Amino acid sequence: MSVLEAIPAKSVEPESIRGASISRRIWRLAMSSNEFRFGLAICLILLIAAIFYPEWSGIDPTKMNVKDRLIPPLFLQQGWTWAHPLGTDQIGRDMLVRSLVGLRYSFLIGVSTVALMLCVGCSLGMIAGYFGGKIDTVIMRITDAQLSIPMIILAIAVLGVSRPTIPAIILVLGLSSWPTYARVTRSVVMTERKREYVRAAQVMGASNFRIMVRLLAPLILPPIIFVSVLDVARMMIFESILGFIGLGVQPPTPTFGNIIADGRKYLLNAWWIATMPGVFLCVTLTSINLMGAVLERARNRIHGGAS
Amino acid sequence: MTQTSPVLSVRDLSIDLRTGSGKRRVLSDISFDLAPREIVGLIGASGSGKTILSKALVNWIEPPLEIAAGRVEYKSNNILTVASGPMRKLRREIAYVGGDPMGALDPTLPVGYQIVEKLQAVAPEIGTAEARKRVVDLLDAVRIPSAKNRFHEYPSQFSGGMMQRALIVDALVSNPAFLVADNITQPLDVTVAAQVLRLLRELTERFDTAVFFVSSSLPVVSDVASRILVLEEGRIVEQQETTALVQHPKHPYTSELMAQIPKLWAEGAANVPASTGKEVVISVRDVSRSYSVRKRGTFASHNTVRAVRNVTFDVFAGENFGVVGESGCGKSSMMRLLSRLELPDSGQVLCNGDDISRLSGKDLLKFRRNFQLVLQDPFSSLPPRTAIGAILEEPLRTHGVPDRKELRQRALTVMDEVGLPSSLYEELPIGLSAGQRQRINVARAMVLQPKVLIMDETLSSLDQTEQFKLLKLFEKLQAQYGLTYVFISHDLAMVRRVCNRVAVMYLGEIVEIAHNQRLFFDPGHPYTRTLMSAVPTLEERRYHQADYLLEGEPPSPIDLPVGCSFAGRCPNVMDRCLTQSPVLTDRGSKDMAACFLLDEPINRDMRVVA
Amino acid sequence: MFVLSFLVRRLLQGALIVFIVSLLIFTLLRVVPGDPVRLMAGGMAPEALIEQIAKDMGLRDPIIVQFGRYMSGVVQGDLGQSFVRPANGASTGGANFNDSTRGERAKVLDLILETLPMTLQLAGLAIVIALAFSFLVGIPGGLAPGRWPDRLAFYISSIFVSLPNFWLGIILALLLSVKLGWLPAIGYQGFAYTILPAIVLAVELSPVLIRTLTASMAGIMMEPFVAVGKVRGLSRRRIVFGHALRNASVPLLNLLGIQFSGLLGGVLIVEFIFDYPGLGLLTINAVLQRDFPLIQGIAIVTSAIFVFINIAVDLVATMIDPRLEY
Amino acid sequence: MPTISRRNFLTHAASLGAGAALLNVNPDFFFSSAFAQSGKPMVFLSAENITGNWDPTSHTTLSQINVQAFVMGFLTRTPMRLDNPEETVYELATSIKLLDANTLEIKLRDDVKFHDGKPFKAEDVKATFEYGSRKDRPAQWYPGPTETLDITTPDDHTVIVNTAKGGYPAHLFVFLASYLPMMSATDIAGGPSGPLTQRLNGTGPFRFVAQKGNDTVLEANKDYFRGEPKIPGINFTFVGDATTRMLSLLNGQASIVERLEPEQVTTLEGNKAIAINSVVSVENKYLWFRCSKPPFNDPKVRMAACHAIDLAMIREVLGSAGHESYNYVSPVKFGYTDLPNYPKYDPEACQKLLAEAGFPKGKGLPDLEYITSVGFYPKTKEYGEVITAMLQEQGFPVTLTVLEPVAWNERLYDRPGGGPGHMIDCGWSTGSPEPDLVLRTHFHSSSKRITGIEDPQIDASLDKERNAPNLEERKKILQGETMPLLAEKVPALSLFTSVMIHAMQKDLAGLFIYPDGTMDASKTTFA
Repeated sequence: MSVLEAIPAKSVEPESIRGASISRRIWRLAMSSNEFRFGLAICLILLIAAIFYPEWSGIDPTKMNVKDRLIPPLFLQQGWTWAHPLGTDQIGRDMLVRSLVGLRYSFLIGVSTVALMLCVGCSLGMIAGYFGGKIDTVIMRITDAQLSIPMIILAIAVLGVSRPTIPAIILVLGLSSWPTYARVTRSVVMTERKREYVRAAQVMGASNFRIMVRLLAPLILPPIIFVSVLDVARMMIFESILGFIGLGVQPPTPTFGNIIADGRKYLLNAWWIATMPGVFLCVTLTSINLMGAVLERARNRIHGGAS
Repeated sequence: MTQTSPVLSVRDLSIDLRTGSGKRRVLSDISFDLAPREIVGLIGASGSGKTILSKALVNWIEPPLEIAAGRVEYKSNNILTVASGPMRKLRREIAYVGGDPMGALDPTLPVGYQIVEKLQAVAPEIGTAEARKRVVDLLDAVRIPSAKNRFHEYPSQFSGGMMQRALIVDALVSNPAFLVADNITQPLDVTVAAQVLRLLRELTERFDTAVFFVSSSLPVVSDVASRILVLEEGRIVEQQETTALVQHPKHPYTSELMAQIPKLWAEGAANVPASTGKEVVISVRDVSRSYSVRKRGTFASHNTVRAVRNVTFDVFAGENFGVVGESGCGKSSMMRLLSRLELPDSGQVLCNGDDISRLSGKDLLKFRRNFQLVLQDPFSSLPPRTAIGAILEEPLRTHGVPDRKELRQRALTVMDEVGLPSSLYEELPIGLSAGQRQRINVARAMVLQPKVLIMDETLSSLDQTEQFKLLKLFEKLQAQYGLTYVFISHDLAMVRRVCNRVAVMYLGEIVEIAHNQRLFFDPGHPYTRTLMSAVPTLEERRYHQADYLLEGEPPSPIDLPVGCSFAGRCPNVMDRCLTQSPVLTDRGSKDMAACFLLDEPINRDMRVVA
Repeated sequence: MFVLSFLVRRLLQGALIVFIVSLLIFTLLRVVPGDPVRLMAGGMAPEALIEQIAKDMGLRDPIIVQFGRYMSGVVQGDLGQSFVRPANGASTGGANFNDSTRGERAKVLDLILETLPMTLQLAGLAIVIALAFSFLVGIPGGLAPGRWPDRLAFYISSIFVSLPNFWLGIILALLLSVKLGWLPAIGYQGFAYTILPAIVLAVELSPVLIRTLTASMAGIMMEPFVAVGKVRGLSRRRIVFGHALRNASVPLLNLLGIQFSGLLGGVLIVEFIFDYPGLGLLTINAVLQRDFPLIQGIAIVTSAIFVFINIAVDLVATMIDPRLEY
Repeated sequence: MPTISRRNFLTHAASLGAGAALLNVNPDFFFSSAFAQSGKPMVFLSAENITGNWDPTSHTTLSQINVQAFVMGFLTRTPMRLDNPEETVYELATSIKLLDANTLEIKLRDDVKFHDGKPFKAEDVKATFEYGSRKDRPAQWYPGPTETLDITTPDDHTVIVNTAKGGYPAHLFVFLASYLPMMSATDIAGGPSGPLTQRLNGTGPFRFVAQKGNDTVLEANKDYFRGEPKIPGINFTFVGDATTRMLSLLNGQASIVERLEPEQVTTLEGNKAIAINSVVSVENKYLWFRCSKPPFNDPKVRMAACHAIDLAMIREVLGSAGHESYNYVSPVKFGYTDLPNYPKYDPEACQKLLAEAGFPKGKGLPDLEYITSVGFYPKTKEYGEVITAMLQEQGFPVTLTVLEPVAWNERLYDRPGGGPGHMIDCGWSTGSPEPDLVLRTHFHSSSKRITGIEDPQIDASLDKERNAPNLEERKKILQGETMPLLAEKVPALSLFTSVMIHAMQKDLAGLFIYPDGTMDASKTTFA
């Protein structure tokens, strides 16, 4: 029992942010943190750059200029030029544009994969945890089975059938990684399910589906989604592993994965090719993470307790 | 007062709570002494600062709380300023037991092991073997059965009462000079609480320990303490010897507190109109329900828990029907059967003549609308992250009210009815007190305008002041809407106050069912008398603990004994009780009890519908 | 008695899971286009020969018949033979023509048993390093939610998760092996060769561990028994290490069990980069060569290991926290 | 008759890439090896894995040929350098004479023993030739099947090869002599599942000890007829990753690594402990058209595609790893000449041809697939991307499929109805000056390995050059007729000649590397 519970907490939050709807209050509280603003700014800059810069600059990310290959980024080594702020790769493509276009594709892959994982994993986990019994046993055994099939085996099976296109890759990555979410969701739902407000909703006449979707989902998903940001990055990296064994996104489409995988060979004398996407990945991820962490903290503060 | 120098003296203690916008004083200028071997009680409503004061006495003030002024002197040291190292040594002499026995120990380690750990932490010179022996002895002394085996069991294997005993052992094992007992009987059943209190008195005498006893219930405190402090909003408004305080409270706040204590036998204790309705709303017919629990450590064998056994009763329109009993007696299962969260294994629950287990679709929804439930726990019964307005609108949405304006209007109306300010519409329940939360619960049930409300321990987590207010609310709502209430409770005093008729459950069976007056003045079952002997009260008891309160807790519903299920704890047990099981016997005017002590039943083989 | 019945129940379930996985993988690998026989026989082999080999190997029977045959072998500990590897274990490539002169093919089980201990050694060391590091970073983070150790843990896990393992592997090999000469890197000639790949794996593993540990530690420190423990006279160190850590280790253990299958993905790349002769290198070569019986065998063995590890994890978890029941 | 005449078939004086011939040890070193062994074995990291079958006639895998070169003996060796391409050194043979157009006489050394102790005799040569010519041997290097040969052994150290029955000239065996490993007659008698497949048995400076996983372990042959090698042995290890190989070299675990990327060369050049050896190889890399299915069954479309590709740009990508080649064989092979009609980068001609073929600006062409591998050749993927972009620029609807080597290999060869995709990337390397190992293998309708081409004109021309009575005549036909005809029909486009780049520890001395990547380590020491 925390001390605060013993006291009728009349105002935990500043008065100024009362009165508005809860989501707006969370947002406002988060916005008041410098960390959040910083993360948001970086994220917006990256987003805007990724959306507009490639077209605006007029540089084709697949256009090669063999003569200008392996130009280093600005100021870092001799031979840099303003024309290619982040240098060029092994066949003379502009790294900045490639990284930004790669960001688009990788982000697409990462986010859709995680979305797919969340959809499949959380719904199965919720059904298993909510109904329990035989349904639970069946779903969890499927989950265990899926969990124990290494991703790579699934990848060659599925990506072998179709050419490795982006949707196919999303499918493979998403389908091979949902069990973790199913497990987490199940365990949370199992504890939440026993709480009295679920019982109250049943007495109100709410159907099971309604309880799962309207009552439990909004409650358990935010922390899970917060954790899944790490997976967005992991999926981007996994995509590069697929590229590594020839099952990644086919050239010339740039993704972080295949830029890193191709640039690996040049790490010794053109380190920036393999490193730049990593830096972008790290910055993107950290900014999203930063926002996520602040939002989560704000959410917990508004909701007044640990999740 | 006492001539000996005090063990503990508190002088001008003030404590602040630091909030986002500044400081708020939560305790001001507290001064009192605690003499050796004295038991001092502290009483106050929730939010008065009781817990903060008791924590201050053991130097457990953490941010956002901070000491503003004053001293807590123990052996002429101000313990509030002792560094953490020496303080740990002092903890040998300063002990604390809280009101949350189940959370107080690490769930992953055996109870005995943890008590030994504590003993050795405060008294490193004691060897492990000796410490173990001491702990086992003490566990034995607090009447934990087969203490040696229990030593190796985990907190989750202990019941609440057992755990509280173990914690008392934990506190007393180092032979402390004084003990702070903060609300220790709060979560316990009356009989168990009474046992624990009896134990506490015995032990502190044996160990010469002074006790600072904190509770929100004056009857409980007066049962134990020789002197009582009354705390109101962070200030001690009165302190007197117990008997003097009970008879002549000086401060108006004390008088107010005493006025709110429900009476059992005194004049005006029951505040119920005679049951007038003749129309049966709910009819429970020979209902049984058992659960199958997998035996731990076995491959496929199961235990059957018989939670409800052949229960039969009727509830009439407009009446207040009570179901009382201790934890595990099956009243919660009964609630689930009544509200159709579960279906009975055998028997029927009829609502207006329809078997509710056959309902589906629209009929079921209609039944739900008329038949609402208010749950026990004000915290877990509300979805933690939904605004109050949305919580109240949700049942309406479920029942197909789509219009946003209408939703909002109805939510605000019902909020007004239960006494919630409309400014709370957009708020989360998190900052609210238990009383406010229960109002939301009531409002959520009322928003569908039901005919029957089942109150599952709705008031048990509230302090008396709040209980008092909510009961008023219930009366008002009943008058306004002609509601029928079913109160499921362990609190006899509350039942005495509001119910027309009461059923007493023990181990899944109804052992007695009677009108209010008959039950309290002429109970037909020894268990009913046991319950009454344990109720904390300021009145002269009709049934004394010495006669009726035996040690022990109800047997597990897994291995039901043959014969009368109460035989193990019955002061009047006879040979016959161990082999035969008594049935409900009519005692006239639809009152019945199941005991061989009663006269030979009139209709022995006929179960009578009450 | 409890342990015994637990094991019996879980092992039966585990056997079922391995069976399902086998069926899934078996079917999946047979719907992949690209004739395994052509891979086996080499591109230059004539069609008639390919049909002949396929028939001899029973690859033209219905899948269910093939599966039955395969499983009856598996039960007897026979995971079949590699398509392309000779008995001496060399990994092969090129346009090898399957004529009657082929050397004896390697047994899948032998190949796996040869490499598995190496990988277990690598994975074990990686887990030890990852745990040590996560404890070092995660516990202070969990004890001070919102303050700098927490942020440090947060940034470290953010950075670690964006490091691709093959990038990190090369950088570390360059730095620690080539430049500084502290550790050997490529191949395997002794335990020291395990350290560098294990570090890379540990870096991959630790972000999730750090995050889980920080969160569960912070959660446990909010539990009443922690606060009460102090009042009961327990020292902070005792509370943190004797109680909080013990409780926090349950989610961590579960996570480790789940992470195992993710670990295989990392092992694959890391072993390839460092030419470490373990199961990962075997797998990646099998995948690169489309050596289906070997892939299948590895998948079944790893899923079995996964199942066993999770049974062990659950058993340990129930021993730590008796409230858990599986 | 002269033995092998000094032919100056290479007038081309190409400039070599950076560091080339740094370690050009004169191959004439096979004498005197009185130095003591320096203690440690040489560790060679191979970019390609070996097959599971030790029978030398069972495969065409380069890495295994490299292993064989350490263990097996050859009748002759041809160092094949740009500056002296026709140089030939006798090894197991002491002389090779053309007695007439269809008869070849080979004299052998008499002091050579196999590693299993059997003395090397004429019977072994006869058995090797007859076995290797069998139709069912996958590595079809021999000019004709066994029935077309007549081999006699007048004494233990003389072999007479008569090709009269086959109708092709006997001089074809001259080039092959430097490429065919000599097997023991006893092993061959053991049949195709006998000892041949189990282990290597040769007359070379190193003997095969064991295969341990990816390591092939060789040890010095004490009885080597030119003296015991100075290093105690060789560890031949497959390491698939270029970066890993280089790291291994840098930290001193490897003695020598192969197939360096040009950028790695740049890095290593600055390193004092490492030496680089580049050698223009016998291998050309090609873009093969699937000539048996549309649209590339039309020579016009093929030619249009060739005109779309700027070879200079590709060499730019390759840097020091690629060498100019305007022919279908490497400049170090017999018959090479810069063909005047070799297709050049010419967008206008490309568009014209496309229009003539009925696909103006590429309109109407089906979606084309260009298959390449992530393979062990430097820059394969990169120049694949460049070629794709160049073809797309001219309107070819090409997509690039990058596959890992095995999947690529599975799709490589022609099959009934044409191989997968429309174009595929592949290199072809044979450690002999013999041009037919490329030309006949790929473009004659009896073989048509990858392209699937069946063209009577090309067949006739290939038969004609093969049947030329002597080498001078043959060269004339090759350069004047066959090769120009191929450049006109373009069943494939030869992109460049590979430059083999090896990097090794500087203290590793006395190693000779042949243009096909095989090595002679019999005089190697660690300085």
